[in-house]
Amino acid sequence: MKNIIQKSLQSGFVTFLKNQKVLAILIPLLILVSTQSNKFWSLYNLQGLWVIIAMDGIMLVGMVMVMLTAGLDLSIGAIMSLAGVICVYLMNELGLPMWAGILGGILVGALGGAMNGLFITAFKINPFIATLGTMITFEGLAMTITDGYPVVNKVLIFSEIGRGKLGIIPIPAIILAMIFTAGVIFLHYTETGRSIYAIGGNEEAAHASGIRVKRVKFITYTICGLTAGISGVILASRLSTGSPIVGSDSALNVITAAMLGGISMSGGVGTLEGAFLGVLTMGVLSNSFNMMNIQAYYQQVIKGILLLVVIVIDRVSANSRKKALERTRGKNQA
Amino acid sequence: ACASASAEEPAAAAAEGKHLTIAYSAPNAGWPYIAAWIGAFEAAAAEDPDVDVVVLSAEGDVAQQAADFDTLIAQGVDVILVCSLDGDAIVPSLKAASEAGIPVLAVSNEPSEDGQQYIVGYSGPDDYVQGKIAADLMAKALDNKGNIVIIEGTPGQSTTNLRNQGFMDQMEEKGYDFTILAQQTANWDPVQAKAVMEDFITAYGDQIDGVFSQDDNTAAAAGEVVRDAGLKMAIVGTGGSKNGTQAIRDGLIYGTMDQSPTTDAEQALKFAKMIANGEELPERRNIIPMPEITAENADQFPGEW
Amino acid sequence: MENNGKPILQMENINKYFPGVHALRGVSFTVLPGEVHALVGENGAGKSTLIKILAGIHHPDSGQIIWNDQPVSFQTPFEAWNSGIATIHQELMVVPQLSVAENIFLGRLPRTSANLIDHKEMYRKAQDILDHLDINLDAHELVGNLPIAMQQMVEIAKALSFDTQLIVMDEPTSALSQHEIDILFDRIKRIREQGKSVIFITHKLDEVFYLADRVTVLRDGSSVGTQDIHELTKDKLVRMMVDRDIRVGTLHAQRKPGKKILEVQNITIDGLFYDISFDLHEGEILGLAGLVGSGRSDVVSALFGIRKIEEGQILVNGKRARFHGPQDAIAAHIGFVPENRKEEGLLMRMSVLENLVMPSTPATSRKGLLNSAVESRIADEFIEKLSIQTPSKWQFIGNLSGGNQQKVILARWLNISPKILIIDEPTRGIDVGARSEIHKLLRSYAEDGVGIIMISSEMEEVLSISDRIVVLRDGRVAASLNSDQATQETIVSYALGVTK
Amino acid sequence: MNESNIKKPNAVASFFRNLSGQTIWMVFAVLVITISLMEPKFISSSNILNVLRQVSIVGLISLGMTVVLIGGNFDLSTGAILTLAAVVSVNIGPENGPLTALAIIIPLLLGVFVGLLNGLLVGLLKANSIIVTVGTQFMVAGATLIYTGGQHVWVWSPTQFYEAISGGYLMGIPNPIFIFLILTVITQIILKRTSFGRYVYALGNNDDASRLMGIKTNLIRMSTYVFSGFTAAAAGILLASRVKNLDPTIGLGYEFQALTAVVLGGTKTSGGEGRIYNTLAGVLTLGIISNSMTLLNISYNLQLLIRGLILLTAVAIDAKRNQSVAR
Ligand SMILES: Nc1ncnc2c1ncn2[C@@H]1O[C@H](COP(=O)(O)OP(=O)(O)OP(=O)(O)O)[C@@H](O)[C@H]1O
Ligand SMILES: Nc1ncnc2c1ncn2[C@@H]1O[C@H](COP(=O)(O)OP(=O)(O)OP(=O)(O)O)[C@@H](O)[C@H]1O
Ligand SMILES: [Mg+2]
Ligand SMILES: [Mg+2]
Repeated sequence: MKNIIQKSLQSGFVTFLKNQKVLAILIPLLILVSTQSNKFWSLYNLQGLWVIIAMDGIMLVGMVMVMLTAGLDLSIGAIMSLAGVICVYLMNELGLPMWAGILGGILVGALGGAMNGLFITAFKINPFIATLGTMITFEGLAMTITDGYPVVNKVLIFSEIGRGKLGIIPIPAIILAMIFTAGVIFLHYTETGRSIYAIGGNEEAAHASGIRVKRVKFITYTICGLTAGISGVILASRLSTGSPIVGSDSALNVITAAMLGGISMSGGVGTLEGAFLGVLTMGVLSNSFNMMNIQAYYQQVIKGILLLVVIVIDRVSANSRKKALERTRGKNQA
Repeated sequence: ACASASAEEPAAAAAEGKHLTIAYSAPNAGWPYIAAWIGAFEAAAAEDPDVDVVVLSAEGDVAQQAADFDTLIAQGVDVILVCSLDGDAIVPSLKAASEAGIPVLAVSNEPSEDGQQYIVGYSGPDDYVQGKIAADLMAKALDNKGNIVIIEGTPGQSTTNLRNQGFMDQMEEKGYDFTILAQQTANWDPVQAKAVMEDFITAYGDQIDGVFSQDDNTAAAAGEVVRDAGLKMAIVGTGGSKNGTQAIRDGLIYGTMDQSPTTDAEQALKFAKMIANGEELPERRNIIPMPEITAENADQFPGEW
Repeated sequence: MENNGKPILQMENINKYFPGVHALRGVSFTVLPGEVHALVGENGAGKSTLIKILAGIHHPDSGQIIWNDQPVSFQTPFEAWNSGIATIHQELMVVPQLSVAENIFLGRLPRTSANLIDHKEMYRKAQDILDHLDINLDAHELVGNLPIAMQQMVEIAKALSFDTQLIVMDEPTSALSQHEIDILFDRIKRIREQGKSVIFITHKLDEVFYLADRVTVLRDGSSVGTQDIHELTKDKLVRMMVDRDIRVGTLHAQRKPGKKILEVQNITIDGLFYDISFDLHEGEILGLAGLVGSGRSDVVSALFGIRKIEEGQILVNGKRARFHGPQDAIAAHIGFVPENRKEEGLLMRMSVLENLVMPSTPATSRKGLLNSAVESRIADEFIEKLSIQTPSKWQFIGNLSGGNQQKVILARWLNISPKILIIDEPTRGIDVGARSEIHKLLRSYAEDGVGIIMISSEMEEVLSISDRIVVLRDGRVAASLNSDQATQETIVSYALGVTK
Repeated sequence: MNESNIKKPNAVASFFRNLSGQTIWMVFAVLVITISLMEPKFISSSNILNVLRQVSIVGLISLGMTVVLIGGNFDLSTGAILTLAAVVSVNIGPENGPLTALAIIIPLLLGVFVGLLNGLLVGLLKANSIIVTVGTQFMVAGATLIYTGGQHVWVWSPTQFYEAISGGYLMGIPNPIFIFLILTVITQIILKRTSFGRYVYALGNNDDASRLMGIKTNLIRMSTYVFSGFTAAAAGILLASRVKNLDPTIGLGYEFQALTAVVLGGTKTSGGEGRIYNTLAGVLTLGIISNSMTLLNISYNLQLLIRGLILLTAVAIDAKRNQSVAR
């Protein structure tokens, strides 16, 4: 297994890096922040940074799958808070053991995702509007369960998931590494994974080729909910609280990061590895802004400009690539 | 190793009475009170050449505030002032700071009980008390009894929850004879507040005697709706903002209570320096004065934000 | 043909309704083992619908399918493939973002023992299949980077790679050039020898007579009958299909071509084509012949202002034309029917009317306001004139058959009163009836003075209606022939560059 | 249902038949009847006017959003544009005639300018519109905060005219309703009766084909964004006039409300399809949901649940009804 990953990483690694336009932001940014702040590379900061990246990164795995089918999931933020609330609720209000709470939270996430999948496949509702609807519903559920008040966790050890470390590596980052690896293998090396690309590339063709489109889509939404559930549990552990109002920006953040990393909204294009660079960049971006003490208002403007810069770079290089591809005729004679 | 190194630094710095770095973790720099607070804080700090300030805004995101804390701990600042988005969710961050040896002073918004052990103390207004003051104002205006509607802030936020609780508790303690007809959210948005007030009037008409709107802007907005409907109600806001005090002078609302970001920020900065220099705070909870404002004294309160 | 009498497939009394259309009216037909069964009929006759039902894409409203003596009802294409029916659909069904190999093995990728996909094995096997079929392609290539013809070959490779008893092909040759068609036919014959069956849909009657053992004719959603190929002649078959006489033959100019309206002088776009020159006269039909990929489409795209020429010049009516985009070409009364109907021609979710009047909107509207009365009249007129079959002019064009869609697109340009009409593959996927109508139409517009440039990959079509023929090879003009000099052999030899 | 959305000639008679074919209007009607039975005050004329006035701000954004969506793009920057326009309008201080004029014209110009920027970036770069407009959203929202220093802006004594924009009446009907409905009709005319509108649909259907028919696709796309920027700015002015005292983040998130209304009205996020009157129904449906919940004093938690379920039900019905139509 390790072998496979290593080889695939090696073989395509250079081309992979060449294709990542977001590096045009990430690398200068890293250089800049290194010169401006001596604390950026401190272990403590990196640990904190990776925890933040982990929570978006875990959800990214699910979101990328959904986006590759030309779908979208706006409800992950709501699923996060619902999962966190349920997880803490099970442990503290019902006094269930920790594993039950964690499992409960994650299951709720998967269930929420499955509900999205159901609406989108069985009722053929546009993913955008379906997940908007479930988003509101899940928020309402979380609020109803908690009556608007955060549920506080009393189980001390539970906090270790979000705040603990294995050696110097934060546990959320380890969870991320596992889920990310599983995601990469799933997308590259399983029939369902490849079907996800096929569906996003040409749904009609995928269907006509005997791919069970609905089933695959259902699976992707369920996975997406599952990853949001995991992130929700980690956040709850990190905050030691199940709050019904967290995650409102998560969906847009994760989607933006995925797109920065080369995932196309129209499906079929991009890789999880690339998308991960997107999340990495977003995380480094706000962290280094903070390290450099840039005022919040200006942060927003700079973020906006940088987003547009990536788009410009991406388009310019895509255009020249297309031209190069097109103009092959006559070259061998000339 | 790194963490402990940065933890030792501030102590050394404080001992030599040298440069101080005081950090403020804001819930959202886009909120006017917080923006005014930051302005006052930076202005006050600018007068002291020995103080540097770092301000981080969580943009309304709980997870971001936790991340901001990590950043501040990594930077090894001397003191952290925190206005938490969520009094419960902030606790682990407080714990982390305290473990890193960085003293934290909660400002403007208090952490929950579990968090108390990790902070040096609290400085600022008190949402719960504001709820109580609002109930008192309402009682004054309505002669202790009447039908009331409540326009809440964003549901789930501790400010909303505390102001609600304070109001209800005071009602009970003082035995005010209020009937709560309805309670709806306006998410701190005056546009939504207007819509909610219009709908309240449709539903209850002149049965309504009083409106508790949980901030001044929504209170003023509700006041305009009531005026335009040709009705008369006692409207109580919260915050003492420019808009609120003006609305009192214009007769749109009955009263509010002052919450001065300048007083708040200056007191916070003063305490922060004291903490850095190892001095004791006067109290554990240092609530800034929150005088009631009504038509009688509105002229003395121009409002700051 | 050994006919052991026992059919492997029976479709009985199939009925299918679409909104406003009774697409199949009790169609029955059978396929015997080891036969090539041609399915023919005019555009909209219901051929594709019938095989989509067989492939599990559509579900019949009534009727029965018996496959290998078992009644079946395929709910999804997955079930159909699994039961041993491989289908190549009329529309390209490839995933552009995936590699050739992945497209070939879509839905049944080779696995390792750990049940993970074995990429190495997949590419090896795919390359084998391609090489075996004489298709010069790298299995790693992304399908989206291939020309249409190659994409179609990928689909064919995919269907052939299945070990199935029945392969269904819906107009597989419409995007292929002769070389690839030869490969395909050779394969089909071998499949037949192995005792497997093929259902073959085409509008090219030569192919029917070359390949088929039996022919079933559909007309207006009903089956007209099934006949042994030996009992049929071309005329008889055509009459079965259209129930009226159709003159298939050459249509050359009645009048002398008028003045030059278009002069193309040494135009070049590096990498696409070089030093192309030719003239077009009023009332003339100029055929552009060549192999697939010889650059014909690129040349006309430059004439229409889609691409900017790098060298040389284009004169319209003796004046140098500088087109910055199609709008300038249209303003110069040039019309353009693109080769990929779906991608470049159709506004799928808009009505027949809107699709028809779109480019003439600036002319019919006043101060930006639409003139619906005039537009209605135009739409009615062209629906009538080109006998476009549609329930109403408000129907989504996406619901029309391919031939009727093509007629709407043609009408779109006829309505701007073109002086020059450029048509890339005018009758791709269009039935004999409609094809001869379109040919007649082109000729009659030429008689009215319109200059027409027509690209076609079908020699017969080029020869039968062109007045002059320019042959391209590898982006350069290989020959310019008058129609009386041109024969199939001369064109092919110029196109291939074989000197005689 | 499978006919194109062009308006047929002689429309008055078929107008209502047409409406009954639109799921969202049916959902709307069912909701109206149900709510009226539960709370008779709901159908009082004053409440109806209230609802209309309350939806007019989101409604205005929805108009532009519909046009952009039909053209095959998204505009997520409208909330930020609205905020900028509102803040600038109030900050100009419309306390006399000329200032009032400026307080209306400058915000509209700003909206148009941001729309132009969006259109340029999306069109020329052929970039995904979501990410582009999220980018401009960040920029505009950040710029608004910098401009105000994060502080409230207000105007104490605006001119009567400025107040009247949202506070006044015309023939007994509040002005915002007039503004919203008139712009709705104008948008409808633009979409259905002008060549520009037709090109917008064409663009959303098939960009390449449109270009090959001589349509200047970049120009059309840019115009849709300009229109959207304009309506968002108009909504901002309406909002500013309604509260006259705003914090600099007031309108962020309005774009999602508008988007919900538009998609609820059946406009396809993939472009090429949509009707302005259905957007109107979407806007009204969301409006009466929150209005009736307040009237019935249903708790916010439950409101969320109910709103989500109504939304899902409505689109599920719509999807089912559309299923017979070919893809
Ligand atoms: N999905 C659909 N929805 C509505 N009508 C359809 C649909 N598919 C096909 N039709 C109609 O059914 C009829 C049969 O179409 P079909 O595609 O089977 O014809 P065909 O014989 O394959 O024609 P062609 O030779 O042009 O491919 C036509 O009138 C067509 O308009
Ligand atoms: N041999 C080739 N090598 C590289 N690219 C090719 C080749 N053939 C075709 N292409 C690409 O495919 C496109 C199709 O070529 P073009 O349409 O100009 O040829 P054509 O003669 O019109 O063939 P067709 O009959 O497919 O339309 C070209 O734009 C070119 O980029
Ligand atoms: Mg067909
Ligand atoms: Mg071509």
